[in-house]
Amino acid sequence: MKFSVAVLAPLGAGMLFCVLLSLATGNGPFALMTTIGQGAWDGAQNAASTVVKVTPLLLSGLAVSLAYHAGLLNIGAEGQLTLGALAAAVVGCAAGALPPILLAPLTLLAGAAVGGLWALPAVWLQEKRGVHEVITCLLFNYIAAYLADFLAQGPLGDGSAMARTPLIADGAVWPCLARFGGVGVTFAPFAAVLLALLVHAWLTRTAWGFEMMASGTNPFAARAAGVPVSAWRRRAFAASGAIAGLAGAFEVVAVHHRFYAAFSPGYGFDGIAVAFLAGNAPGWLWASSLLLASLRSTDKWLQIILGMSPNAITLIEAVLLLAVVSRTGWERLAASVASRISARGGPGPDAPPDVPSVAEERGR
Amino acid sequence: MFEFLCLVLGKATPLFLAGLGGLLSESSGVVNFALEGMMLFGAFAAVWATGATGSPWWGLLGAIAAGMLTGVVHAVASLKWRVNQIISSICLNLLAAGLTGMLLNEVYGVYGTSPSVEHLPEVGGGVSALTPLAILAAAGVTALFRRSAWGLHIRACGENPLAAASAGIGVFRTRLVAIAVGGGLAGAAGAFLSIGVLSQFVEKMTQGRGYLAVAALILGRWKPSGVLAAAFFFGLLDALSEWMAVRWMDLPQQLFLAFPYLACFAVLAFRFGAMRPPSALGRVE
Amino acid sequence: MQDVRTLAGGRFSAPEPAASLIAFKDVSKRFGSFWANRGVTLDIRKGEIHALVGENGAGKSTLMKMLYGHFRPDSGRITLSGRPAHFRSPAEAQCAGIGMVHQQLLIFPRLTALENIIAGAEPSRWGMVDRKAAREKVMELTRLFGFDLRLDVRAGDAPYAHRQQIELLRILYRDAKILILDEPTSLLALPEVERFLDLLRDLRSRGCTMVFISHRLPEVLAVADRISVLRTGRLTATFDARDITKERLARCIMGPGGEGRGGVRDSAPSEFHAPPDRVAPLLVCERVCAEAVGHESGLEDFNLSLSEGEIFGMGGVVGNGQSALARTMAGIAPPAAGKILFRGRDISSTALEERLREGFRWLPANAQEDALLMDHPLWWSLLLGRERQPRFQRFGWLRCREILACAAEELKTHTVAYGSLHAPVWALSGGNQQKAALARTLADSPSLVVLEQPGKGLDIAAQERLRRIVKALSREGVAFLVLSYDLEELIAMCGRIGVLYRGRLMGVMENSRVERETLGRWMLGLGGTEAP
Amino acid sequence: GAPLKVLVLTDAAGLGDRGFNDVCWQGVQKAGKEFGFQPKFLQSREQADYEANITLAAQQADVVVTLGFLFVDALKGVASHFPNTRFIHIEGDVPGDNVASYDFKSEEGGFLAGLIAGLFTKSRKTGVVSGMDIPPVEAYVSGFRAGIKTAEAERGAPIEAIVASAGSFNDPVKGKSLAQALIEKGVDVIFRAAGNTGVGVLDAVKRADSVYLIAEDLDQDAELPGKILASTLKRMDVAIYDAFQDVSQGKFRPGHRWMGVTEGGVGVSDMEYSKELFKPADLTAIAKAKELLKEGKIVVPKRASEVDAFQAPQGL
Ligand SMILES: Nc1ncnc2c1ncn2[C@@H]1O[C@H](COP(=O)(O)OP(=O)(O)OP(=O)(O)O)[C@@H](O)[C@H]1O
Ligand SMILES: Nc1ncnc2c1ncn2[C@@H]1O[C@H](COP(=O)(O)OP(=O)(O)OP(=O)(O)O)[C@@H](O)[C@H]1O
Ligand SMILES: [Mg+2]
Ligand SMILES: [Mg+2]
Repeated sequence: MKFSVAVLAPLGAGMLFCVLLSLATGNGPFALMTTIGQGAWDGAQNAASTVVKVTPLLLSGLAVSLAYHAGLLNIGAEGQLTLGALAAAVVGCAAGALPPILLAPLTLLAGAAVGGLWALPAVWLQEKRGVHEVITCLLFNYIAAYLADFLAQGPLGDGSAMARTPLIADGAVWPCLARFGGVGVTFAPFAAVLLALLVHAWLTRTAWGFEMMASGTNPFAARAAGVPVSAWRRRAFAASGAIAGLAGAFEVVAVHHRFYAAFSPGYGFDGIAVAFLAGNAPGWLWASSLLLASLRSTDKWLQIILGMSPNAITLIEAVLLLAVVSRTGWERLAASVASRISARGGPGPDAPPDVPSVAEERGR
Repeated sequence: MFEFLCLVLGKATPLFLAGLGGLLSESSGVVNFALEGMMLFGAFAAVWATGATGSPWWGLLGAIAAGMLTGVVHAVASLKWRVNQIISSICLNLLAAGLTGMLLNEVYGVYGTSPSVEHLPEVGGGVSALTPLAILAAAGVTALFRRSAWGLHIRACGENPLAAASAGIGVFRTRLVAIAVGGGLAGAAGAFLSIGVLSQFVEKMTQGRGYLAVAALILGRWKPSGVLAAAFFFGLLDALSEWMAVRWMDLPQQLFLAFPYLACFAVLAFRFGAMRPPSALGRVE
Repeated sequence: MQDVRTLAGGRFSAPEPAASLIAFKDVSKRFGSFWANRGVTLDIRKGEIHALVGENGAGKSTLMKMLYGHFRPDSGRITLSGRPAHFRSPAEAQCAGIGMVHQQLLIFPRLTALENIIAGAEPSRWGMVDRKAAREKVMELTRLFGFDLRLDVRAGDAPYAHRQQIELLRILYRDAKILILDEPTSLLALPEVERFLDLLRDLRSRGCTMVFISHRLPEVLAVADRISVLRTGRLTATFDARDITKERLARCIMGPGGEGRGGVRDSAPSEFHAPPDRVAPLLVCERVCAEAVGHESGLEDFNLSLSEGEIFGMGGVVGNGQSALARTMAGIAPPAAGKILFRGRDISSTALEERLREGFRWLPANAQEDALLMDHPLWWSLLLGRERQPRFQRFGWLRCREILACAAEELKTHTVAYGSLHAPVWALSGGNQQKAALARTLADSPSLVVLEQPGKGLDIAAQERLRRIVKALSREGVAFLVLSYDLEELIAMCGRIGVLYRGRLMGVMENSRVERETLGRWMLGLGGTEAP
Repeated sequence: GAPLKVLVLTDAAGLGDRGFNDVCWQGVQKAGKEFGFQPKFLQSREQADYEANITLAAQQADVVVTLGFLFVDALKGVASHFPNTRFIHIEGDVPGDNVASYDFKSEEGGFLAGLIAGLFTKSRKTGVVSGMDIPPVEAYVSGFRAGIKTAEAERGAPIEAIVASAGSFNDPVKGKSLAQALIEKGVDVIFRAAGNTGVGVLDAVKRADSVYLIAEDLDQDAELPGKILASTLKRMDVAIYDAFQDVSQGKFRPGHRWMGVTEGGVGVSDMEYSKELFKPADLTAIAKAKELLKEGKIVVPKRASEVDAFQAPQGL
């Protein structure tokens, strides 16, 4: 009963909302739902464009959730991702003479390294000066955006008026596994999923992952038991930055083939939603990023077919997300409805409480 | 000098209004990243209510109401429905961006920019009448925390909700009201942008100021005076960067745009004490 | 006794029991498939002190939490003065005049002690807290009960034992007429316990009704009017306190088959391993100074020498430097001055990790927060800090089967009652949490173990078992430094006993020549000669 | 036959940008009314979508209009795969038999704005508030500087031109405070090239005495009569309308075209409300400059780096 409520209630609420919205916008009741489904998954081309979107969302989600397990909130993924992408583009272009077998990993490595480095000041300030990592990350997001803009326009630019770097060498470009219409699918999304699963296994199955999660949940107890807590925080944050940088690098080698200033519409921030949507379990990031990617890639269909404005689509996205994440809300609603119904049959004095109290679940 | 001070004051006002709003919420133990959305709703509601009634003061009230409503949604979602507080915030920010844009289309039939409305009066030196009110509000929040029973209840909920419940404090109600009032302050911050500085609404006009307010809140170590100081610090850096930008033209503009953040980082790296968030921040029960 | 009844019941020569105030009728509570309480029928009379005793995990706290509105019973009824009392929240219970001191203290760490006490019931005028009035009332209470509590200190910085006083004051401040006290004395030293019991009697004379949960039978017998025993969730018996002896009560708590398990002091002083004079000591502190922890004293010119296999007890009243000593020894905070020699090597400035490698272990006073991972599976807490050991991992990959087997083994040694190794720690009863923390601390043949308040919340059998385990380990050469506020616990466990006062070692005494009076005077800072 | 299916693609800025996208959309709508089709628009939310969205649009529509230089790379890749679809692209050169692309010489508009500002300013200090440093804005600013240089030559006195960037097209609050900083510095004519950020610039000008504004992209003189000296014009709407006219007459003309003052693609408003603020000599100079631009006698620098080399025309 519990499981079905958890899954069905948000789904039902989402559908109800979609029906209402379709009717409100003057379409048939199921127009919105079918369009969302079609836009994201109907036909190879749509499915491909959804899948391609998974990469940056999933990797930034992974970055956020990894840091989260060490007790840190990385809202600087956006900056790390931007600079990681820039670094990958620069290396992919400057080291173009290298054989592909060296060049391809080198570009990714450059992205990861720069992303990781960009994350370090936050955790350093946190340790040495007690500055909350969120502040430093926010500052560094802005600094990264302007720095990337400056570099891509000036010293590292391709000489055009646009803020972009030259194309990377062919050897650094990831080949398409298949092309569907205008969409080429590379190995990148699959690599991202693989990485997330690896991180999941590492976190839950290895001694190091255990130490990191322990440092995140109770730093004092972990330290007193001999876990090098501050080292783990540093490592986790650097790794988180590196993964965000990798997300940027993947976008360069697999999608854009060069760096454009402001190419990211906020993947780093979306990463927070992706991570928390999956309950910060890296093993489930594929699902949350797929959900977000579906909503994102269906947006063109909603605009063309239903004539919805991009703002309406943002609204739908927000409400659907809220519906999906308020699982407990639906469960409680269902439980209270159920108890109402059973109460009609005559309440016994020893009837179990309809809703578990707050303390009951936590039971301290 | 006086003018510069007024300028800084103007830049700091929305930050500390929203920051105080966030403080109310976070002191009660609920993470509030939704300040951006609350401000945006406030900015729109201010313009709409001003247009509908003809008086910017009604507009201000409208903004406060919109912010409070957003706060109520955040409280219910994160406390009753147990949505992660960060997720709930993100959803609200998305919601605000989408809904205000959509309302702009629906209500005014335009994209991007609303028609002009009456703006709040100025009290001299280019300072909006809302600024002294905001300072009053800050004093009010400080007094609230220091002296009032309700302030004590809020802090108790933020320190240990279970203990608060066991001490007979209605945790949900206290938090709900704190978040709603905080939302009202953030809404007023939005109104400051749309009918204080400007006299119309522009899509996404908050441009990350809500996040900066969160930063001011953290930098101010979750204390009213700290939030004020941090907001002034940000305002000062911002004003300074503009002052420099129109003087040293040969340097790249990005340097000036990044200057406030660089300078803030430099200051933090130089000296800063330990932070202390409310003990139960983010914990529902 | 007679006059108490007089006050409570208003009947002079009535042989029949006073009116029942709180009645539990057939109350059950289930967590998952586990019955924490099963068919408990109990009534608590107006104006009595009703003690609730039982082994760890017997369901005492759960029963009381149901009364206080934390949980709702799955079945059965609770009535208060004949009216149903199924409170939805503690707030409702408070309105009905009930107050509770929780076993796991519920404080607001960053509010001051005063604010902790008054929050939720503050005197206010126009919505503003009248701090002066509140302070006066609290001061009066502290004076009345002889608490030494600083009201302007943040509760999170206050010594752990003071937090218990804060909680107690919180309900006294509210003039609760029904007090539920869940192990309120677990961190009080003997003189404080005496005072506390007087306080309870005093409250009784003022018409309060109390439920008193404790594992210390002498104090239960000294103060209670009636005693109820819970075992595995069921109420087994209710006695009149006058009719029962300590031995019988202990037997009743442990149930059939528990007779041999002790409950009485069994350790003759001769059992203690005497420090061999010729062997070089394991650990030597030379003029060690340490900084204060929170609002407790630091250490000043502290000298101590500990040899292998020795159990050294350190007593003292709360706030006199025990935390600083424990932290300095464990390596959490390096000493501000002086030297610590381990096997002749200066380790004053070596890192915590290295000390742990040398076999140092530490059980913090507040084990729930400082040693356990409360929100995570039980096995996490047992593995913590040991995950790199070859038997628990291979090439970094955790060997889950070994880990779970070993955890189960250790929990069994310490007789921890738990549902599943995968259930979170907070689902354990308070005493079982303490046992779990002990299980990890004592594992892996350590060389030096610092135990802070090891007996906190343990039932008599568990305390006895702990003593036996500690002694067995000491025979294998493990040195112990036991810090406790409970002098009796120290005397039962330790070979030598010292007393800390304001960060100074007042003196050291052999267990065989223990003089309780002298120790007591040392605790108050009187007399004393610093022993080597 | 059946009405044309037309899809207009904008970048992430979308409609309501008070400039580029809005002007283009006006042109499309006008053409739609005239030639009987219902245009739809599709706003892309991220750069990664451009290629997919153009592909989809090309599959769905007969004519695809892409707005902005950000589409250039993507369109280059897609256009050749859809030989039967016509593409109209604004800003940037996209080769192909089915692509008509237009580039506007913003710098010429900027030049006129600079000249007007330079001739008008009393304090001999002028300012520009720009949104982001994207190519059309860079062209505007470079042109403005060239115009100022010309005015300097005309007046025989140095004139300052201070450029401040808001770093965003959607931050009117920042736009206002930048404008105020400029006013504080003594600037009395401000040229803006800032989209919605410009809303704040207008507000600052409105609330300040004897400070004037030059607006961008479309004729906005009537918004604050007398305080807006002039608006530069970029007739993307005309270009798009013309292109649709070609399509509807069955003679689509692919290829890349530069639209400047000569072609009637760029210009400046009639200064209806501000004429009387100028000396007659200045007005003639402005008219002369337009003439010279039309005849191609003045080549205005497009990039910032070329401004220094610009030689001001003599004797306007
Ligand atoms: N958010 C708050 N608003 C108002 N008063 C507060 C707040 N938080 C704490 N207080 C009270 O104010 C007093 C001082 O606060 P606090 O101890 O945090 O300051 P501090 O010790 O000077 O700061 P720090 O140690 O961070 O430098 C405390 O007694 C505390 O109860
Ligand atoms: N919230 C909960 N969820 C699951 N099991 C629980 C919960 N709370 C208590 N239990 C289980 O119920 C049993 C009784 O716990 P309780 O805390 O009442 O014991 P207790 O008698 O107070 O023991 P102690 O003397 O150790 O404090 C324990 O076995 C415990 O594991
Ligand atoms: Mg302090
Ligand atoms: Mg208990």
